[in-house]
Amino acid sequence: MKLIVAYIQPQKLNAVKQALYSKEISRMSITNALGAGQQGGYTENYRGVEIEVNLRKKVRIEIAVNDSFVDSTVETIIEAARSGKIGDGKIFIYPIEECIRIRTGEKGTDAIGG
Amino acid sequence: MKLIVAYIQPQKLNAVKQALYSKEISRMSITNALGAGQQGGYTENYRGVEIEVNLRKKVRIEIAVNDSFVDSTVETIIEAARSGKIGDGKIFIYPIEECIRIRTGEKGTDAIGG
Amino acid sequence: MKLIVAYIQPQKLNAVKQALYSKEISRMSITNALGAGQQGGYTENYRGVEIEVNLRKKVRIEIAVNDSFVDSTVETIIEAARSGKIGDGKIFIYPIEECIRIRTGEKGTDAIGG
Amino acid sequence: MNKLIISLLCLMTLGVFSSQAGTELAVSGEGITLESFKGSVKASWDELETKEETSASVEGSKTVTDDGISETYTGVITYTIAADGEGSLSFESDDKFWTSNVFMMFCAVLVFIMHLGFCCLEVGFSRAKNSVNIIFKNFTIVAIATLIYGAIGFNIMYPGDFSIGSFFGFAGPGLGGTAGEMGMTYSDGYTYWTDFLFQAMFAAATASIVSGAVCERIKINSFLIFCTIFAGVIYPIIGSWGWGGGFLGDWGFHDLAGSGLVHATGGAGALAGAIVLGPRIGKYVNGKTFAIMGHNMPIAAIGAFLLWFGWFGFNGGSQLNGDPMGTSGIMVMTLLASTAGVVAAMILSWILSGKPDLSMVLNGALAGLVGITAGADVVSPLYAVIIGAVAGLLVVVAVIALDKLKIDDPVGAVPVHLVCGSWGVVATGIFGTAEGCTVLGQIKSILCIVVFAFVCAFIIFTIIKVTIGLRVSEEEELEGLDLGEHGMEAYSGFQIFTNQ
Amino acid sequence: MNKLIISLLCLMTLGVFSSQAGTELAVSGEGITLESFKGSVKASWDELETKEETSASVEGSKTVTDDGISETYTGVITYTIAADGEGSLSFESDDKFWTSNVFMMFCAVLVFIMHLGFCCLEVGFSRAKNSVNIIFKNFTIVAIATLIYGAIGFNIMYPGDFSIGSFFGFAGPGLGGTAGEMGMTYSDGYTYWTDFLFQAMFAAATASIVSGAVCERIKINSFLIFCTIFAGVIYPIIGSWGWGGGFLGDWGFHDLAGSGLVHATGGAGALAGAIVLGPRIGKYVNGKTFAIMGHNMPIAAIGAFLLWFGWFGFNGGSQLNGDPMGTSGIMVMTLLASTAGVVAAMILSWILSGKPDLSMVLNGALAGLVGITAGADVVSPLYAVIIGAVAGLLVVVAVIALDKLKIDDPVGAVPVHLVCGSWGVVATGIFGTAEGCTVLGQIKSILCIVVFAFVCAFIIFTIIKVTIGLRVSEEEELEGLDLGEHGMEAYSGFQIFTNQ
Amino acid sequence: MNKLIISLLCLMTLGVFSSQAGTELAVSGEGITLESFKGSVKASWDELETKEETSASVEGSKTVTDDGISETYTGVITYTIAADGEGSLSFESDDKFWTSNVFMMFCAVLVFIMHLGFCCLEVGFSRAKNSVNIIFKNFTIVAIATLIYGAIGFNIMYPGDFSIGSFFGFAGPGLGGTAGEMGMTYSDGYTYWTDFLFQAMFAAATASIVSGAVCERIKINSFLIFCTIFAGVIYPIIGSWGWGGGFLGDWGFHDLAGSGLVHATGGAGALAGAIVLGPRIGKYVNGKTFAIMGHNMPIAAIGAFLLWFGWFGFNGGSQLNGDPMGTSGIMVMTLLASTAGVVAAMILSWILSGKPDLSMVLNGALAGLVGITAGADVVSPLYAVIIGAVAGLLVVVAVIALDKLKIDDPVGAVPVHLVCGSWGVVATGIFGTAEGCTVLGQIKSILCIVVFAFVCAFIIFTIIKVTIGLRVSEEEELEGLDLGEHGMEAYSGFQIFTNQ
Ligand SMILES: Nc1ncnc2c1ncn2[C@@H]1O[C@H](COP(=O)(O)OP(=O)(O)O)[C@@H](O)[C@H]1O
Ligand SMILES: Nc1ncnc2c1ncn2[C@@H]1O[C@H](COP(=O)(O)OP(=O)(O)O)[C@@H](O)[C@H]1O
Ligand SMILES: Nc1ncnc2c1ncn2[C@@H]1O[C@H](COP(=O)(O)OP(=O)(O)O)[C@@H](O)[C@H]1O
Repeated sequence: MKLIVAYIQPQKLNAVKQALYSKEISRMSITNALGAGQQGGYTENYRGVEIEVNLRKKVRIEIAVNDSFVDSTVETIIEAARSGKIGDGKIFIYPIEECIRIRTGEKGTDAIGG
Repeated sequence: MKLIVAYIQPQKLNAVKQALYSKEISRMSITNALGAGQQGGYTENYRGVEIEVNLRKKVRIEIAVNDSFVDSTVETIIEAARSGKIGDGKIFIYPIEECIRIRTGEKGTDAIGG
Repeated sequence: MKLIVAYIQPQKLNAVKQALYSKEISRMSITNALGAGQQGGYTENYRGVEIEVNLRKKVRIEIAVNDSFVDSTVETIIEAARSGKIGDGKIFIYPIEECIRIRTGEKGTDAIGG
Repeated sequence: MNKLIISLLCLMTLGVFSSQAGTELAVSGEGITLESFKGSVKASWDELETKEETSASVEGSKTVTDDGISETYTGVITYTIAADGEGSLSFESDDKFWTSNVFMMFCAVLVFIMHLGFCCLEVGFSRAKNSVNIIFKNFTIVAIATLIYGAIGFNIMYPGDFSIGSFFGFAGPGLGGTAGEMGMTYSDGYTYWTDFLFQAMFAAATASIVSGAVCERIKINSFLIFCTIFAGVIYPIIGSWGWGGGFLGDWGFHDLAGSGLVHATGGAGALAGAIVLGPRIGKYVNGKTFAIMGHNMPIAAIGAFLLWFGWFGFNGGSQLNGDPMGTSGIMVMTLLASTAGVVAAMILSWILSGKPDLSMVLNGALAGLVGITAGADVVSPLYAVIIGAVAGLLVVVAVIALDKLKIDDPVGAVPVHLVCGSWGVVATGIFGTAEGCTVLGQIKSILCIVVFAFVCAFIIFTIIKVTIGLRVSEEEELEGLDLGEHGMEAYSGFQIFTNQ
Repeated sequence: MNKLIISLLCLMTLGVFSSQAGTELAVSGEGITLESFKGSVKASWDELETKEETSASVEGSKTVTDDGISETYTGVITYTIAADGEGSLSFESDDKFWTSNVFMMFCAVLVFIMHLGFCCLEVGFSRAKNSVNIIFKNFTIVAIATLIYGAIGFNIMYPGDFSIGSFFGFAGPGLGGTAGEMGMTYSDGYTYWTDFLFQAMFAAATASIVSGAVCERIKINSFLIFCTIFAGVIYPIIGSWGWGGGFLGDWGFHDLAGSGLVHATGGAGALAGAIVLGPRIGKYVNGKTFAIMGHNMPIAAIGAFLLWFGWFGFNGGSQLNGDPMGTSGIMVMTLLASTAGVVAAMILSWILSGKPDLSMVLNGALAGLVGITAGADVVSPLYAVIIGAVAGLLVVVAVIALDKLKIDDPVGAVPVHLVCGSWGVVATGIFGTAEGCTVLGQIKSILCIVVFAFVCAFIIFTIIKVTIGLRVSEEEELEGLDLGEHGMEAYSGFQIFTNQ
Repeated sequence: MNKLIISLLCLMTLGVFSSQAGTELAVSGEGITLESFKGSVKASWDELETKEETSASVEGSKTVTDDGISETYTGVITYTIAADGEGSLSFESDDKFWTSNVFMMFCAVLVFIMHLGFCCLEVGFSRAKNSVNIIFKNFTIVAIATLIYGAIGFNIMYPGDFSIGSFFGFAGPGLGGTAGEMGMTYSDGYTYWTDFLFQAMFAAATASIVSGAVCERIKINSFLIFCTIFAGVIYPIIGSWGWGGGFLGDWGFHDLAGSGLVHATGGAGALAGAIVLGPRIGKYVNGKTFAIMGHNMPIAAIGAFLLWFGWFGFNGGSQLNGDPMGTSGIMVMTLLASTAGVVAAMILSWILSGKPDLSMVLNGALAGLVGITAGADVVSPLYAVIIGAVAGLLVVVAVIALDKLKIDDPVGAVPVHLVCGSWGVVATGIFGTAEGCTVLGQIKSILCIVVFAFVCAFIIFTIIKVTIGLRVSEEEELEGLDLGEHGMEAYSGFQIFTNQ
């Protein structure tokens, strides 16, 4: 079992979600994040003072999958989230030791997926 | 050392917190998340247009514990968060390599707990 | 590759960011969190009723780095985030299995850093 | 020497829908002389039974021509027949009537914006997940209350003649009346339409008060049904006792703008609702009281400020004309009482909880306002300050007491409107200079009002509860009424904790 | 016997910038007798060509001394020369004028706050990432529209004489006029300045209406250019047809406060803008309609309530004096129609989508208000309710229809203002009692207004599009106009999802 | 032939708390004849020392009976004794007084809502973590300022006689006065109560201005103490110099509604506060200026719009009667100046920072309003536009300059109120037509005002600082004053970054 964490552009969330659904990957958790990466920041302006903003709004998607799904999930995300411009985001993969469904108490591979 | 990440129903947060406290697990971090799982979505309606919302509000609890605490923590969460209905949530367990307390510089097992 | 997750006091974010930049660690993701730790809570008051608030506002910084950067990153964070008071925060280190840059498809060590 | 030519003009041609009959004076048209006018008025008088010392009025104009300059004045001509059968005529210019009517209309418009005040206060003092529902309630209340009050309430409140004792009367459904009786002759300072405008806003306010106490758990359709009955029947009945010529007058009841008739009535309905519904999930757990914090204090502040703002119209307009000393005195007493309420609530909450509580201070202003509403026209500045300060203390104590009783009232409708409204009525008996108004009479009156309003509201809520149901499901309450009742969110895109 | 002394005082000394010439009556100064006044007026009259049955007015005062008590009245003295060459004088006290003018000024101030209403409604109904931009637009519109309307628009709208048929006229740039012609003699109920104040607020409202339909994608500079032209030229031209003495009057056109001249005009401009701009990214994808939810319903509710609030001034003031029956009748009809709009929209949206939609209910109130704006002075309560209810239904249907046509109008400016504005004009023909006003005349009139406004707006938008560009880049639209156009965030510190 | 019967009625029976003595005219009661009235007035006159060309007024009514029609007019009867000892009577109807008083009351109510404007602007322009504190401050200011101003301020500002030069006077504590001297005879257009209502709102505004500059770091109790003194003593002293008959009048000082007396005074207090407190943590670090962004622009926009809205009452009411040309001219000049301020600030900020800055535009409107406040009654439209535009430029420049000086003023109270207020006073000397008003006199006056206000405020703030402390702890400032001072959050449930 792996945890796939993807940071993507906020406006790509819908596309990524749709793409994942179409691959029947329908479990995920999403949080809001601010990110600093290669993309660099921008300048805001407030009452005559410049503000360097180097944290950009990103969406963080967490998907726990069984090992066999890792590649297809990653590919799907990349396909949907990629625009070719700097700032497209990054994907991290972590090991999961255990997964438990609260309602049933199921564990491991059964709990992660369907 | 393990990281326990639990996604639960927002309204269960208080109960889970109390239960953990009563087991003297008093360290945790909480974030807001949107989740898609088995629970499925619901339909909103705005100005005559239906909106399929498949991301439901969830609370994400992160608890780093020493290995001996893993089971009791998981059990406690399950007990408090379970209602028996779809959407009760899920728990993931990850390995932690190191933990450092910023104030004192303590590391590992000491830093995690008391 | 390691994932460094630091929980710090919100007001230290700017200092930590600056310190990391000055060490040329310029990639990170930030989320808002509520944390319970040693610091304890405080009491709010609303319409004559006391409220025990034991979740304090924290900032969660996620930094994925190549192994060689782990120590310097951790040190930099500690230096900038430390005030010596309870509540300064904590750092966790997790293993990363893979990292992929969405735009280029680069993987591993290349993807994480520059 | 002046030459007087009296020409009577029917000034109102608004083709209003009228469901009421009315006796129209037979005198109209141009070129009618003084004598012919007197004659015709007298003739129609003679048909009536009582002829002693009574009078008839008609709108008309008077033209003075002197030294080659002609001047025309519009106003009301009144023909009065004295006991000895002699008739006399008097003319009153309508200049002040115009001013008074403008004043009353703006006061009504100020009262209108109080509904945004109620709305914002309730939104701000409750949780984000119920905001859409609260806005929906407060917005539609204005519409529903106005329509039902127009259809029946207005004519229950001002029945003309009572049919059951001096307790209930009904002048028939609908709005409108005989042209010629809706303008200057309708009252001293406002037209029929202005009257309805002002009164409809009060009816809606009464329903809005209830809204605050039942929020975050009541079903939207059940609430709307309650409001329709409360604003359309219960409030008008109570109102008729005091303002429509009913039995409270026999006790010398004085209630300028409705500390009792509006606020205590609404507050009693709020109490009934809060009791029948029960507390919100999580408010009282294992005998302990938990605070459920409001989610948006700036919106709550907008609400409190707008209520304060509108109250100048609420009290000021209730003098029913624009008389300078009267209205300006009322406005100042209103201001003084509200400010005293703020300061008193601030000090007491500071003492009790160690820190000054914003929500108590906002309530303190409203408490002072509710308190002075009955007697703003009959008290001195010193007493206005005392009444407001006591109200400010009362509201803090009552909020805490209500929690002790495990009655859950999210915005404090009961402490503000019921408690301080009752206090305002009694205080008018204590401090006021209104003729015939006694402490005892005021206490008897407020008891009648509160008991009747509470019992009626309790019965209506209970009937709704056992029939179509009053409260949303536990699941819906936890998820929020916005999704459950309206399928919509108030703050789409904002990341909000909904764990309470 | 009274002794009359007429002393004429030039009451206005305000050293106004005036770009217009004017004939000033030669009569002024103190101590002038009746005869000398008559004489001088007659003399200046004799110079004029038309002498038959015409009159001249001047502000003055009249003093009566009787039995040792002297009284002075201020007002207007009018000298009228009848067909037979005989002159006569009349005096009218300015007491009612003061009242009417005060009424009109407050109505103008109420209309002013409608701009905050427009602003809040638009902010609430759109996404957080565009809020700064929307506020910026709505705030500067008031400024720009006022200035351009003062510079040219006012004198296009009220040209005095038309230069092209009864279609276009221009009385020259700038504000101000001859002292002595701007006060009581300027009109029956308001001064020149009050007139401008009230009218400028209307011009700004017309531009604000467009704002709602084009938001979340229009470039700020392009929008400001459009507004300048629309409020400064297009609206005044259309306004002159109806209120400035233009050709719509020949068809018996009746539009009290501008269902057609203001709202349909603005709504037509909104439609043109929405079409030329195209829909927001993500609104219509692969033939499917997606909802883009507003981000702040409490702010939207504040907007809707404030528009409702201000509308009492919008319609009430449009009678142009403070006559009690007229103004109070207008206010009540306005209230009744809006409440009916709320209830109708609530019921229909409840039926259509299973749950009552807040945004539809807010729009329903506005629909009822727009609908009654043309005929509030000439309908009965029953008809006001019908007009409002139909408008409430129309707005729900039109919102859905517009989505079917793939025209993206974030706040519903077209359904509310164009559709219900047109309905209001036609309804006045159907239900109203205005003299000479026919259904056919109203239909012809509204067609002229809508077609002209739409075509002009379409042309202006298109020219802007092909020259400096109308729409922000896709990237900027996705990131939000707040950062792109203003480099600023509306909710700094809040965690907000911007994924839509 | 008319028959005049003069019956004098004591119209005011409001049993007010009065701490002041007063000479009541001995004439009252019904059925008093002209001769007896003359006689009694003359008698009481004879007791007084100065008999030359002086007069006494009393409220009364006059009844005319003619040709069988009786008419009664209420108003003021004035008995004037000329130099030759001959007495004459005049009667003035109170019709216009009613209108003026209604106008003034509504203006006061409009000024009231400016406090919500100040509150929202300050909340919006500061950080979420301090919102409760800011609302608390702005809400209680209204209460505290009203009460202290009623207790002592009003009688310092209008002392009747000065006790120290024409610099300071005090007419004793408390509100109220002799019945019969508080109504129509009190002034030309408003009662005693209306006067207090209007003036109290001004006093509160002065304190609110200071609030904006010291927010996000001042201790709540310290601030409330400052406000009490500032609104209760300092402002009234300064006010008495200009409006209470003090020495500024000798220099021909003209300040219609308080560009100097209110705004520059408040602005000077704000400057003193900002200096004594020092900047917020993080505002100036290592010589560099950092922006601390406001957290809620829609709320800030509501604030700016409401201030603009209320300003029509602020300036309009300051003419102190409802005279049509005067008031409507003031309203239009107010509108023109504010719109010019918006446009000027927009253009300059666009040039300076490449993008149009919303916060500057909101400030621009306020700048224009503050600028025109002194001279709205004495300038032409062209000059109003110039005054407003210059103010709009000044505010942008001053905001930047203040940052250069490392003076931290979160909402721009100093640029808007001090800078533009001073400009407004001087501009009235340059462009205005007020009699006797010179540029030099205006400059001297504004210097006196600003220096005195600044020095007093500086001393008070410093004394508070060294005694009970002025500023919250660093820790509390970082965590937010909402938790520290009030133990409460403004946006419970919202996820908010508090890292700044
Ligand atoms: N090393 C990292 N650690 C944590 N988060 C990262 C890291 N690299 C990238 N991110 C996250 O991914 C987002 C996308 O970054 P992007 O600018 O596309 O990456 P890159 O610079 O690698 O091209 C960043 O805004 C940040 O939130
Ligand atoms: N595979 C997964 N990856 C990431 N998050 C998940 C996954 N499965 C569940 N979650 C999170 O847990 C929450 C609860 O899901 P739930 O519907 O109870 O799970 P299940 O479908 O397994 O019963 C989801 O809303 C989501 O936030
Ligand atoms: N064991 C843990 N699991 C999850 N989060 C933790 C844990 N310990 C600390 N944190 C996070 O770090 C923050 C800082 O905690 P702090 O009170 O400084 O830690 P400690 O109690 O170890 O000194 C906490 O508010 C919480 O968000």
